[in-house]
Amino acid sequence: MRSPEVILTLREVTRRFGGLVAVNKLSMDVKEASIHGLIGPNGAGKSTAFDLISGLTTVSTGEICFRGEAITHMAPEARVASGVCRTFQTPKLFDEMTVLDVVATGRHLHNSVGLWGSMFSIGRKRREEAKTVSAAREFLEIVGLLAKEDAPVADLSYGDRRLVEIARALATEPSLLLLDEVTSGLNPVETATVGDLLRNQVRQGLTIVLVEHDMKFVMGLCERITVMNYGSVIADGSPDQIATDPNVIAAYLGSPKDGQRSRRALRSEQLV
Amino acid sequence: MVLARIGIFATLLLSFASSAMAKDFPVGFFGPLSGPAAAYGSESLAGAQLALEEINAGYLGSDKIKLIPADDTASPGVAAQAVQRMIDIDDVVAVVGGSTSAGTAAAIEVTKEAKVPQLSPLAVDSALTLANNPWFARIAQSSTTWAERTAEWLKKDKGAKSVYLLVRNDNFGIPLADAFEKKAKEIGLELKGKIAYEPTSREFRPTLATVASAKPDYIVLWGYYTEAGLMAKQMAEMQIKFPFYVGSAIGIDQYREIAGPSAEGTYGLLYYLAGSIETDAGKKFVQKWNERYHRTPTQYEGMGYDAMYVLADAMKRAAAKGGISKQTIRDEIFNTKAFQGATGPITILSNGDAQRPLPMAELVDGKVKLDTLLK
Amino acid sequence: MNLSLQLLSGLAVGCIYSLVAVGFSMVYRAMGLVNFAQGDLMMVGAFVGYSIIISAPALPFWLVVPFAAALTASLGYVIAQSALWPAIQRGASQTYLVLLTLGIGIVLSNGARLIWGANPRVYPIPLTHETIRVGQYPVPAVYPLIGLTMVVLIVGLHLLFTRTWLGLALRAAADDAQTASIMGVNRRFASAASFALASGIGAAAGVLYAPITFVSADMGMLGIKAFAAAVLGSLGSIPGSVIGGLVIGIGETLGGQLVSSEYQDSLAFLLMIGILLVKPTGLMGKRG
Amino acid sequence: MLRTAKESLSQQNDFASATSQNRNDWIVFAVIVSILWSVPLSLGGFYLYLGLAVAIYAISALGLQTMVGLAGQLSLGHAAFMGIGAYTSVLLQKTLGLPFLVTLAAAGLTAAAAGLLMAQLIRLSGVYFKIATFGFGIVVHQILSNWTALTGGSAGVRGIPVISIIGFQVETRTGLFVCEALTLTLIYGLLVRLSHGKIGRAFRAIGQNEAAARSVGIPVPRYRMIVITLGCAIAGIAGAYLPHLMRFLSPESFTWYESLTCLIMITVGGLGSLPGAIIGAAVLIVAPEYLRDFAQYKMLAFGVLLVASMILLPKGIAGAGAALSRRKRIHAR
Repeated sequence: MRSPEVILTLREVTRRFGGLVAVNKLSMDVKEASIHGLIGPNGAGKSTAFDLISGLTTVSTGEICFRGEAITHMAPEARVASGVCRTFQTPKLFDEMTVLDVVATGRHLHNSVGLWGSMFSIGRKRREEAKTVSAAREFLEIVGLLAKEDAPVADLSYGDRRLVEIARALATEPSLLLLDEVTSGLNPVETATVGDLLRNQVRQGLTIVLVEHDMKFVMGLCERITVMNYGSVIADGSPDQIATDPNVIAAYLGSPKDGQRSRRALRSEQLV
Repeated sequence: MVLARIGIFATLLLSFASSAMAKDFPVGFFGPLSGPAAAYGSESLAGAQLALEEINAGYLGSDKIKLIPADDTASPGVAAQAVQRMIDIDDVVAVVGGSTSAGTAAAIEVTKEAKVPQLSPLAVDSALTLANNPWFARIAQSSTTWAERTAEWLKKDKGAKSVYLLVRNDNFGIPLADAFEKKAKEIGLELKGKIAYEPTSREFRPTLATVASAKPDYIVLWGYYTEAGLMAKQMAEMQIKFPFYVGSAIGIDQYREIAGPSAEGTYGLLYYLAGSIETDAGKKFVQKWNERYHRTPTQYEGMGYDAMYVLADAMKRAAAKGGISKQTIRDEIFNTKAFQGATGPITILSNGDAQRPLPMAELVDGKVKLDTLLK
Repeated sequence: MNLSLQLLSGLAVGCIYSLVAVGFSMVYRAMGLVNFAQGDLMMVGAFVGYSIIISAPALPFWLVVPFAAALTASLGYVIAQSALWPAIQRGASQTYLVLLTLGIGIVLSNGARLIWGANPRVYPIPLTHETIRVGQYPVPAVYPLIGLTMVVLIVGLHLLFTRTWLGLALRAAADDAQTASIMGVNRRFASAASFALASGIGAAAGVLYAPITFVSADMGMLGIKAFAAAVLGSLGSIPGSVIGGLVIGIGETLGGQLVSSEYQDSLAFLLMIGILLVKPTGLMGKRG
Repeated sequence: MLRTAKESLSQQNDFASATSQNRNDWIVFAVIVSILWSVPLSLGGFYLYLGLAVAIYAISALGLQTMVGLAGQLSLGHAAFMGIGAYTSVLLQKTLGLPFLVTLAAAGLTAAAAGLLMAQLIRLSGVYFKIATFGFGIVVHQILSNWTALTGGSAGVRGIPVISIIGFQVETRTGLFVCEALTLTLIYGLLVRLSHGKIGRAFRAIGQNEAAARSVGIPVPRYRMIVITLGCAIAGIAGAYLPHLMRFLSPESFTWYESLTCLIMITVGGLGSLPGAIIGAAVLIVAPEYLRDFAQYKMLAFGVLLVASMILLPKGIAGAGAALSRRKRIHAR
């Protein structure tokens, strides 16, 4: 039985590319207003899992439920409308826009002007546009980039690009946010800022799934963690359970015999 | 003495007056000078320029013609714009030009609107003169004439009973083929079949195989020289042998190069064949061209030369009758009767079409040899 | 007329399409761009071959092919280094790259028209008009040479890509930029080398095609059909390009009789679009 | 969220600066439109004729710019849609005697329908779609040349009817120019409006990164279809004027080379810039008139211009102008 506060459920979701099984019978439950980690070595299938949940790739078999409704075959834009939004492993922005414009694209579904309105309406278009811009500013303020709103995104540092992407995702007002390696390329200060930002958002009711390599970040932030290797789930549990799971340690650091040393390594990584 | 003085003075005055009245008449020339069809435009321009040198050396008395050439790249839009510019900015009194059918068709609408006479050296599309456009004439025969003369010649001179038609699918090939088909039916020349091919085609083996299986007496092509060359070449490679009629392609060097030895024995109808015109004007032109360029003139060079002269002749008559204007030039162009041109005597008919001899030729020993001069 | 003869000429033209299509595919894999100038490079190669024949009439024809290919490859190398690489490095969009190669194509074809003239050129060698007998059929003497060159080039490319360091490096640079940089391969060099190689192959195709027809500045339009061949067989796959080229070559020759010749060009593209709608990655394409 | 008064004040200023780009677009619009209206009409004669040609191709280039420059949907068969518009309009005028305003709308609608048909091919992935648009152009040209019963085939259509608008006969060049310039102004203005705000942002997002555009909820396939249809409809409207300029209509005005010319126009003018499309059309039509003695180098020059502008000025003439004015502004500060 699904507990009432579960917002996202994956049931034996599988994705094959030709002969290769990128995601194999992935099942997981994500609780509302929590941070859920999805970790695993390179090539484990985490980003593919994100593509499946966000709809950029089609599911071969299995089912994805969001708020109790199957979204398995829904178009990606429809999933955004129902409250699922994602970021990418390397930030995908719109390189010829300004920071404000990029975040404003996140308000697309919240602006009621259509093709004709965009050409022929005067007052409504202006009002809607003003709403879009002021909302975009609010989200820029949340990530602390309001001062750079007029800068072309092409001129931003890597860390700022990440933040703009997060602001753009938040601007869609999702109830589930999928963050793909949100800390890679960030310095420790920026990482800490992002951590605080996410905690703050969760406190306001947002659910987050994190694909992450920074163990310290994951262990410190997540309530629950799912570990994948070669497309399959090898462990699922609280950060403490994961840190001591022999399968996880083996997956990260080779054979199970080296368990003791690996565990220490995992712990020490936490301490870095 | 006094009288003599007055006489001298009067002569001086007159010559001064006439030189003051001598005018440069701007005349436009357009045709494809670049692109794949450049040969038509640039060769007829070269012919026109030689004629112009002679004309400006006193043919119009002290008057001169100033030629304004433009490139139409064989595109209708560019042709219309180029001609419009000649009329609006250069204020031309006449336009010589139109080498490709599409370019000419667009240009005649411009000259008609502006009431400027246009004389085309090469355009053959019969639709051009069917529109009853009083401002357009040409010295080339219409496609109907080309096709009908060919059909008659095949039937009467060559005793052909059946033909197979190959047609370039554009407004050069289609009107020729249609007129040919009609005439063939009329005179009882059997049409074994007709295949229209795309202008971009280079592989004709399947088509030729179909043609060969129909066993016609003659294969008649209405297309460009490149296709004619490839067809002759591919027929030879397939070891198919039928008498092959290639139209004006026969007079083009590149046709013979592409076809190679297989060009031998093909027939064609030319605009003009150097040496086929036995009149003084015909001989003088070939001789002059030889002196200047050390070769015989091509058919397009001959046509360009004559177009310029027909225009100059009309201007000369207009001047004699009281003045050169667009209207009088037009009238006199349409009054052209048996003008002794380098390409033969030329008469302009009331619809703007021309009457002129057409040389039917055969390739013998790599040389274009006159078969008959069709009057 | 008999079928086998038609099949032979379809095969010969198909080989030409294949070679140009292989060039398309190599460039697409190495640089991720659709090179609309590929057909024009073939045309330049054919003209270069013409100039070689004119200036060195004693040179045997089979030697003209590598010389013309080498010269055109150098031109391709310069184009890739000077015009294409800066755009690729900047991460320019596909649209931009297509427009860039279109522009290069215009420059090449109109430049060639100014250099070699607007009239078509015919190779002044006996081979142009010679035929030989294959069994009982007369075929142009250049056909065996086309087949041979095709086999040599494809085997050569296979060996290059599987046996030599350069080939492995080029493949690595195309497939996995990280591995390539570990191997010490300069991506810029690898891209330019692939482009040059593709230009050279295109030039060889042009020189071999010339005796069948003639050389003219608008010959590059043939490249568009070769592109359809590459797409048909799956863009980026060399065996796919070869098969696509042969399919289009034979299909055109045999299909010419079956379908209306007025719509020949349309049919080639409708066929391509149809196949793509059924199988979006081409005949040899893998899923996903 | 709490905001101090000072913050909200600065926000208002920021709002002004964010809309300043929009204001600049309208200033450029005003400048371009006033040049467009004043120069050909005051010079008259052949310049008016050039103005007619520029206006037609500027309209067409605006359509292409919206598709290619703004939304990144490359079309290699744009001239075909001008052809569809031209033939639709003229044939309806000639055979049914419909008034020009009706046939103009019909031209836009038919071209839009054909564009929508082509847009179905967006199922094909990026590169394949591009070559399919090329194929589409070839197919349309062949239909125009071969469907003799309807289009008159390669011989073309003669006797183009005079434009008549609610009883007024547009017989003079000036009259035709006023019609064209009105159409151009209207379309340019609507496209500037479209490019501002939500829809324009969505188009640009799709053009710059499709996956990211989907990730924020922009319905990418639908928007791609919309922009392709829109661009083609505009080409159809431009095409409807062409026969009235040339007084003759032939399939040869809608070949691959014409499509290529349209692409060169928007690239030289600046990919993605609406004024750039108009500037590009003007440059490509007017410049050859001043270089008539070098006619044989024309296409070579266009090719060189295309490559050079892509390498040296990736944002075209309009982009260079904008960059220059930005630099000036910065210096002024």
